[in-house]
Amino acid sequence: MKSCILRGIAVDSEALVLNLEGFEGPLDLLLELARTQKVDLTKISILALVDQYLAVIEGARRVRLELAADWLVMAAWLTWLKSRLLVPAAPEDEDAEIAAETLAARLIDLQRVRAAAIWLGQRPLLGVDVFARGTPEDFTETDRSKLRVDISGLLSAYLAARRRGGAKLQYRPKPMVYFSVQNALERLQRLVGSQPDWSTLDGFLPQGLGEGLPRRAALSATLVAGLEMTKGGRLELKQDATFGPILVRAIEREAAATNLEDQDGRD
Amino acid sequence: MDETESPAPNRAAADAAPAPVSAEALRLAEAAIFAAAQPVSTRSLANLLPDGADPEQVMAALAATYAARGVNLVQVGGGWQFRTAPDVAPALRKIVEVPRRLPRVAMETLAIIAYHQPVTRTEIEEIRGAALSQNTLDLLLENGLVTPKGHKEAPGRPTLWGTTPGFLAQFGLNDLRDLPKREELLIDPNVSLSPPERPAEDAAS
Amino acid sequence: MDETESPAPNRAAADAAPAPVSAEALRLAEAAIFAAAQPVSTRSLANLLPDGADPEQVMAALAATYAARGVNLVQVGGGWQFRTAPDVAPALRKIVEVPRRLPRVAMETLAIIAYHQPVTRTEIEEIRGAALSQNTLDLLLENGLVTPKGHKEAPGRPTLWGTTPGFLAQFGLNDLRDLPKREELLIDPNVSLSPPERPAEDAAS
Repeated sequence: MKSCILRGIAVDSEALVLNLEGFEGPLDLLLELARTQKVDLTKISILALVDQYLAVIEGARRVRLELAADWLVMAAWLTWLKSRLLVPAAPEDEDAEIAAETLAARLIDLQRVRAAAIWLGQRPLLGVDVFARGTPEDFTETDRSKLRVDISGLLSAYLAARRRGGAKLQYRPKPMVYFSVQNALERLQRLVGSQPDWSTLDGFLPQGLGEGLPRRAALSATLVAGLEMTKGGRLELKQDATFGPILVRAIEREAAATNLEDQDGRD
Repeated sequence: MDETESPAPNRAAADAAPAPVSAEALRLAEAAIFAAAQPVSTRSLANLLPDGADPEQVMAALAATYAARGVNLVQVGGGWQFRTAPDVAPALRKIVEVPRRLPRVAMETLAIIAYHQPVTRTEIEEIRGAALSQNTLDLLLENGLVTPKGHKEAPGRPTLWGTTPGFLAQFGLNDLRDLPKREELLIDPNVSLSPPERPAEDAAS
Repeated sequence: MDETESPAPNRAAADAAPAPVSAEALRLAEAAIFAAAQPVSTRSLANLLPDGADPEQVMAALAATYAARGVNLVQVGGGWQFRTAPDVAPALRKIVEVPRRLPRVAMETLAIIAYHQPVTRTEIEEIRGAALSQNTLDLLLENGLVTPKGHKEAPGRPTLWGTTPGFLAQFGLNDLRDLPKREELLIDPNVSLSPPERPAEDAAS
């Protein structure tokens, strides 16, 4: 780093001009200049410091160095400070005194920061000067068997479930489960052998259907099942009059076999 | 490695003949093995140690130093490493409890079982208005929160589910009656208080 | 952290004699500190040690055991940690990869944060009289040396910065109070404050 290299050598305005960019800003330069006065920072001559700074800035301009604004702002402020310090017993005198003290205090602060940074830098640094164990061992075991639950969580879950269940019921008609053709086939196959003679199809409906849609659905399913079994030659169906009762009868095994052949012929 | 037998001429401090391992070699080996992220091979140690120090002897001496300590020097994976003494390790074991939360689905299912028990899986699904996965039921079973409570006398004899004493303990309840009543809970008039009507199949039985 | 400073007076001083530290207590403490990735607090050690063992005495005995070794017991970051002895570092650097040192700007920024924390970026810039670059802040954050410590109740609610426990561990400090007092820091202009190239190595040799 340029500033580091520079810091060791005696200050020469020309050298500083050329290395201005090696400084971290006007305060950094001021501190470096103050150090050249070779006195305790609490006793530096602000006037001399101002002159040194302005000389450096002037030099920089002479060699047409582009200067950032903050260098010039500091130069302007220092020029003001110098004029006030030089005018004896002016009313603003005190302001200038305070400003000069503030500047000196800031330089001391910055110097302390430098000293602190160096003190830190001289500490044995972990990973550079001292090393910790390369392979720490972890004896921690995680037990995730326990549950974190509470009553309020349980209750709010219940309410959420009921609200969702309730909402579904409101917007969707209750799903009706009808007696299906599949159900009817199973039932008919199981029961029809026990009735050797003609019997009504209604008799094969399941119990407890009540009236209305479920019953009519079950009746149609049973009829479709009956037709299917008739087609397969296991049943006979007849209806004596329009809207009359539908009668059903099982076909005996041998007869069923012949019927089946006939059916194949028809198809 | 043989040089230790005959004192190396370039060695500054010509030690006594039986060549006890130098404190300096011990310190270096100790520090290197301590700081290394991997087991340190004997060859690496040889590069590190002062000329003339026999890595084998140094390691033997170092291992002896640590033999009775809380940390031992062991040979693993082609190198040397410090390891906690086996008899001390259990004392260092620290068990950190990280309790899990139940997933929302499981919590809802549990709540429905708690309030409607004994209840079938189909009934739970009707109340929640969503299918119940086997995973969710398994989770509640594994955690001992629910248990089968016989079968419903209905087609298929579906299993009835209820809560366990473990459920009460987990939630700090003495009795199921300690739960707020359903009527106290469901103050929203739009939420039906009774379970939804059973479908025709159930009604038929 | 304070208890390490002064022997706790409230301890049941049942054992009037300076009770020799048991080998078992030494092994336990040794293993625990060896195993841990971070400094181990005296309080943690007290929980681990057998009843009646005084952590202070155990640690003093253990530190003495390791004082001349390649690995030393040191008090850092509010706890105890084993670290390699500073004088073996040059040898170890041959086999262990060493990170780059922080540049001067980063060290100064770190010093400001350490002394003025919690401090805003603007305040840091005022003290240094120069803008704080993103790189510098990133570098300190990456190294786990500084961390945000809330916001200043001022217009814009700027972030406040402070040092981490890692900062203490990194620089071998037990406590922030181990930093030299501001008044004690050198402001003698005749002392060059340019950081030497390898300050720690110089100090070690």
